[in-house]
Amino acid sequence: MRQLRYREALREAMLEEMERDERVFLMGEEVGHYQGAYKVSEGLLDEFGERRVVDTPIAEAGFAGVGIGAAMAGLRPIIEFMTWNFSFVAFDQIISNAAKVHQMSAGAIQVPIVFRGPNGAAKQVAAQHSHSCAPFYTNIPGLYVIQPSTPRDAKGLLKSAIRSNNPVIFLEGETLYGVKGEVPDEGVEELIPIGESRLVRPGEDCTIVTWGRPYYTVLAAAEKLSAEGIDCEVVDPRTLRPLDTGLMVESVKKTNRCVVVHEHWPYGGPGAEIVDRLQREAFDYLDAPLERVTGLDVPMPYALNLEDKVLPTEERVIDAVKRVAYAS
Amino acid sequence: MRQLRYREALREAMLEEMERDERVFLMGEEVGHYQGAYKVSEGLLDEFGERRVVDTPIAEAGFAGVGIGAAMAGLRPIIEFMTWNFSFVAFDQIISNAAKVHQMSAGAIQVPIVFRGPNGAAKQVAAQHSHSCAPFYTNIPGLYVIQPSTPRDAKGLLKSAIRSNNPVIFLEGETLYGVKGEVPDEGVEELIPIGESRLVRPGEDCTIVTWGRPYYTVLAAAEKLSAEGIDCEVVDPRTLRPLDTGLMVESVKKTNRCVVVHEHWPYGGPGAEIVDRLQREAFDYLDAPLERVTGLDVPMPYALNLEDKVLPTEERVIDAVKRVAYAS
Amino acid sequence: MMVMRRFEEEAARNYAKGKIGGFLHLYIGQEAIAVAATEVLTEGDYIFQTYRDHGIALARGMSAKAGMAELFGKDTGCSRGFGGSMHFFDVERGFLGGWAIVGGHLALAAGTAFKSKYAGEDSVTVCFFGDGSINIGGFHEAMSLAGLWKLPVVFICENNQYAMGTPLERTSPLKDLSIKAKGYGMVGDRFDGHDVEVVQARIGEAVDRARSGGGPTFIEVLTYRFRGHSMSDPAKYRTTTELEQRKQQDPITVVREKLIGLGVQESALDDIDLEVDEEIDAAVQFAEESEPAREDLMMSTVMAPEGES
Amino acid sequence: MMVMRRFEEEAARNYAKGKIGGFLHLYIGQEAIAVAATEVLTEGDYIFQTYRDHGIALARGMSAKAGMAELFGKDTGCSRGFGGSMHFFDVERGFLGGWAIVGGHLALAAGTAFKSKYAGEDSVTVCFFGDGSINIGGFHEAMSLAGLWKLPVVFICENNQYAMGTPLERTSPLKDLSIKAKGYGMVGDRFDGHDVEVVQARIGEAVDRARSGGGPTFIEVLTYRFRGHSMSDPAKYRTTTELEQRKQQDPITVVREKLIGLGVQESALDDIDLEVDEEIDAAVQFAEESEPAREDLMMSTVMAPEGES
Ligand SMILES: Cc1ncc(C[n+]2csc(CCOP(=O)(O)OP(=O)(O)O)c2C)c(N)n1
Ligand SMILES: Cc1ncc(C[n+]2csc(CCOP(=O)(O)OP(=O)(O)O)c2C)c(N)n1
Ligand SMILES: [Mg+2]
Ligand SMILES: [Mg+2]
Repeated sequence: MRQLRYREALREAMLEEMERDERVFLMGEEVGHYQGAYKVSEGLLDEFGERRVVDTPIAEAGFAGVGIGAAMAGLRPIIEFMTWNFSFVAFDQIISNAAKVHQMSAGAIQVPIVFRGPNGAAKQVAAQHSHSCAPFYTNIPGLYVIQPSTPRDAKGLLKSAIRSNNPVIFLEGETLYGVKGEVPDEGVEELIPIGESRLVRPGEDCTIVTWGRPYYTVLAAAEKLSAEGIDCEVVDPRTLRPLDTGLMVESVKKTNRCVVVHEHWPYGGPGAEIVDRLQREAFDYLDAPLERVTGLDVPMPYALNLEDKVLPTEERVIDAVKRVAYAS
Repeated sequence: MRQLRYREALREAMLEEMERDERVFLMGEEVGHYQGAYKVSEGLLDEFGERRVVDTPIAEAGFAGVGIGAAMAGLRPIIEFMTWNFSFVAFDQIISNAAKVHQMSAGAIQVPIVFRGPNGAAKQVAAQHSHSCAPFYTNIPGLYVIQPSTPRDAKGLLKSAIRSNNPVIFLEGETLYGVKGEVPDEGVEELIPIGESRLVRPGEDCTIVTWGRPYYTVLAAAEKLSAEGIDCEVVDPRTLRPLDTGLMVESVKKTNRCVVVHEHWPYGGPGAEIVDRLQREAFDYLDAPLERVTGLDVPMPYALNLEDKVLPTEERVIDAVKRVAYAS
Repeated sequence: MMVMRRFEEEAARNYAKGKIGGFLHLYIGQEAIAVAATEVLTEGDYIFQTYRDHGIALARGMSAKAGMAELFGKDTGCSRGFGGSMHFFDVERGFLGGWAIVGGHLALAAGTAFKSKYAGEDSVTVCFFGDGSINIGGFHEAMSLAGLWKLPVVFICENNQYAMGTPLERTSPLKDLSIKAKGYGMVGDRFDGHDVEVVQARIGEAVDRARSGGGPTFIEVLTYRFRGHSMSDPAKYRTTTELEQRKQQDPITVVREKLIGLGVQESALDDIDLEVDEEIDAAVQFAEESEPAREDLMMSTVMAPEGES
Repeated sequence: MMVMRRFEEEAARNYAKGKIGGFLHLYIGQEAIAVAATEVLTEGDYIFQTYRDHGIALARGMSAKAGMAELFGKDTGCSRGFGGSMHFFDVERGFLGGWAIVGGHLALAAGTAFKSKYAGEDSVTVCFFGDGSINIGGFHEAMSLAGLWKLPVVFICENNQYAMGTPLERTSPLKDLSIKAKGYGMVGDRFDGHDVEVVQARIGEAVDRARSGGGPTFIEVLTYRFRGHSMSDPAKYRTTTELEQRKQQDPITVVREKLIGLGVQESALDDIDLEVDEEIDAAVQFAEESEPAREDLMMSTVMAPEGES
């Protein structure tokens, strides 16, 4: 298989789906002439022209709404938020309109739309620009929420998202755009189903559930733990809503221990939801409480020494695994 | 003690605090001349005049922001959202500005502001008007989130919220406004501390944690269960952020079982957070998995027969308690 | 217009009886606008409205039965009991709702207009909203994008003088709202809304402009609602004198007098009234007798089915 | 102006060296506006700016040391390392930030102006933002409320022709943005921003109007940024010819030539340059040597302490 960057994988997904389906278009700030603030849409304007790669003014609520309206009328928009931080001004459009109209119209109207862009902390972009948004969007019925960790998942899931007949929240990672990984060769089409988790690393002693940026932190920690004789099994949900707990439950039934590692703030969100489900679905198998390693419960400070402390670290993952591993 | 309605208790809290502190003012749609969409501010315009009871145009992001700016400059605004559904257009103001500026300015700026209004389903107001917003706001560091169930808590907590030097999200219930309950007599000032849960009903067999509208559903269910010989202990967190798990943990250590009952959608939020903490803080005492009874994971339909199914019912609470009570 | 009027009068009665729940916002007094607007639209055009949506839905051809059953929360309703009064839908006729967040649907309307342009179709979108909606961000962003991209959409502000209990002079320093069009590089228009013929001509101009590629228009129509904001509003904020004065310009009386002036027999008009009465009675009976909204549909319409579409 | 210019040139160098992280948006080319605006303000007035905030902070009297240390993420910085480039604060001087969500701070500025009115003070708020901010809801709602309530605030749109890579003509059908003022019942003004004296006079008028109860003003100042949007932007979307032409109107050259025209010795100006160089060098050294941002402060500033205030 080829090695592609996460950014390139996303770009290919859009390119292929736009070639395949005339109804698909990309809209957002700087997606066209500027080639994307993070270059995810590089070259797409040249390929498809201004009709299908639409630069917008800074008006997230407006162009999110335009996308929803266009989707209601049969198009299949991809709406890029330059970052997910800016989705907050469009929050009402997503929760009140995109997620609701299918049911409000008793199924008469569909909203096949993808909202995508980088999510979570980048590097030192401070409090207003470092939001990890999964807790907000996963709470809302009517939406799918996807947060891929690898280039392959990014491509395969974005393609599925674009083909979905439902509104999809697609959370990328700015710090992941440069990450390289295997992606099926050109001509080999892979659609990764929405709502299926993936076994990343088999192991016997402790389950770690993780996704997004901390995925790599966890893999590194797992290596170190393995050297110390603690063999971790890693599961990536990939889709956060709907949440597929099948693999996680199986894994916990085997390891009897679990740590959930995520970037978002600790209160609620997918992190707590996973704990809630696992303690119910695998209650009799747990030898230790479920632990979580999360972004600290603070606004993100600018200074690098503090940012490094706020984000989940290898050290914190290792400590948590040891806590649950030695418990009971 | 007097009997007051929840609505009147809130009104008294605002009245007393506005009399006490000239910096406090009330701003929102229809709060003045119309006497409040739900009459919570009835009479306040007559009492304090247009300077301190400010009717606004429909522009939630705008007047939320005006409130935040005024608070930064030393005033103590109470911002009424006609309902919390409309806070979504002001979401960015709350998360990016109100919750952040204290830390972004390294403590130099405070934002003493209260955002309040009715939250959750009323009766048949359908999908866009029935949001239970605690999951969104509890995730955010920099905010307090309060959701009082009784008139007494409503008054005592709103007074504390107004005196707080921090931004407070104050979630009321439209269907609770008419509920009567004991409130300290005139002249007896009660400030209920933010961040303290309350033991509502002592019991031995099962703990139920609940707040807001389902509080009353739970109390009714507890009576019925008691007749069947299952004695429930009920704890109301009152403040959802910060969450005081002290009483809950104590209770679970005694009953070894717990059901969390709330109106908000199931995924994440305070419901999952409480489960997450209890399974960690009381792991060795649990004889059954923690259960949750929640609003169903669907947009709220208009039809009454369906709405009744979506909201937590006595029946679902009773079933859940029996499930955990007979377990193990 | 008679259908709308009797439909809503009957709805109000059934609301009082507890047959209808939630919020119920009546369009009584504003009917001329809906009639005129639908008159100039063709198949394939799109319409968006606020929660005050019964009038336009009926004008566009929705049956009184489907409307009334919706209010009753029944499976035979236009939204099968899921939307209620505020969320009527009739997708076949291009009536895309019934929206309850002030300012929230304007961008959607720009979106269907975007689709028309994208697909090279000559369909037009008409979007209604109230005078209370002009200060909110949703208004501004939709107007900005439509103006910039010259989308085939007509924004119609039904200025009925009040946003709930707040008269316009307490929410806008401008008397003439159509001035706002200039800030968006858009054509603006402003006129009285009680005479169907006038409204039809003026909205027609804007629709023609949109259809022929001339871009969007912002229209302010001066009108008045005879009832409170919703059923729970006694409308104490206005005087009975004001209300009585406005009722002199009841669009239905205006048409009736015009028709009589043109030589139509009063008895012919009375016959129409009778027919309408029967239609509405039948609608109520239909609503009463229909099956309630379905739980299985509630679960199956959270997400749309996947697969080719 | 020289302090601003050298401060930012030095910041750019230290960014390249990795001493400064995150986003760094330079104000180079626009300095005349900050100088002029602060000239007409007094103690007790409030200032808000976007993320492009170094210039105004320095103009208002913040020391280069506090600014540079902030960029370095140090405890001695103006926001003690918590804000970084985009979130400078200097509360004592009424500089209330440094905001990074487009359109998000305009309502805050209306809020401090509301406070001035509420408290019967004659302080004025000045709020800056870019040409890219005019389409967003936050702009509209703040303008609407300020216009309606006649708040003592001056909204200054620094039209530097681009929002990131997007030239104004692709985001606005209007050339003259000040037309928008009309839609808010507000006074509008528009002028060139490279000559301090002109800018000072015109902003001064607006500030006086606000201070004396005459309500808000919307000002469009025509300017240009010589650098990319932020450090990561090579600014390929504009021609070098355009850039060179604009540099002819470098506000610093304009002042320099004016002063020389007025008889000031070139050597005196050179002396000032040297002093500035020293000041900036000292600031960098100070930043380098300062203690990093504090973890305990991170935990203790999430919530403000309770108790009387
Ligand atoms: C964002 C938002 N804020 C507040 C409300 C509550 N609300 C519903 S209708 C209304 C008044 C609207 O008045 P107007 O736009 O004039 O329309 P009209 O009801 O007169 O037709 C208000 C405040 C809402 N639905 N959405
Ligand atoms: C709501 C929002 N959307 C997008 C962005 C990303 N962004 C930051 S600055 C900028 C361009 C702003 O241009 P302009 O307002 O002209 O100000 P300038 O940078 O030219 O000073 C954009 C799109 C943002 N910060 N906030
Ligand atoms: Mg109105
Ligand atoms: Mg600009």
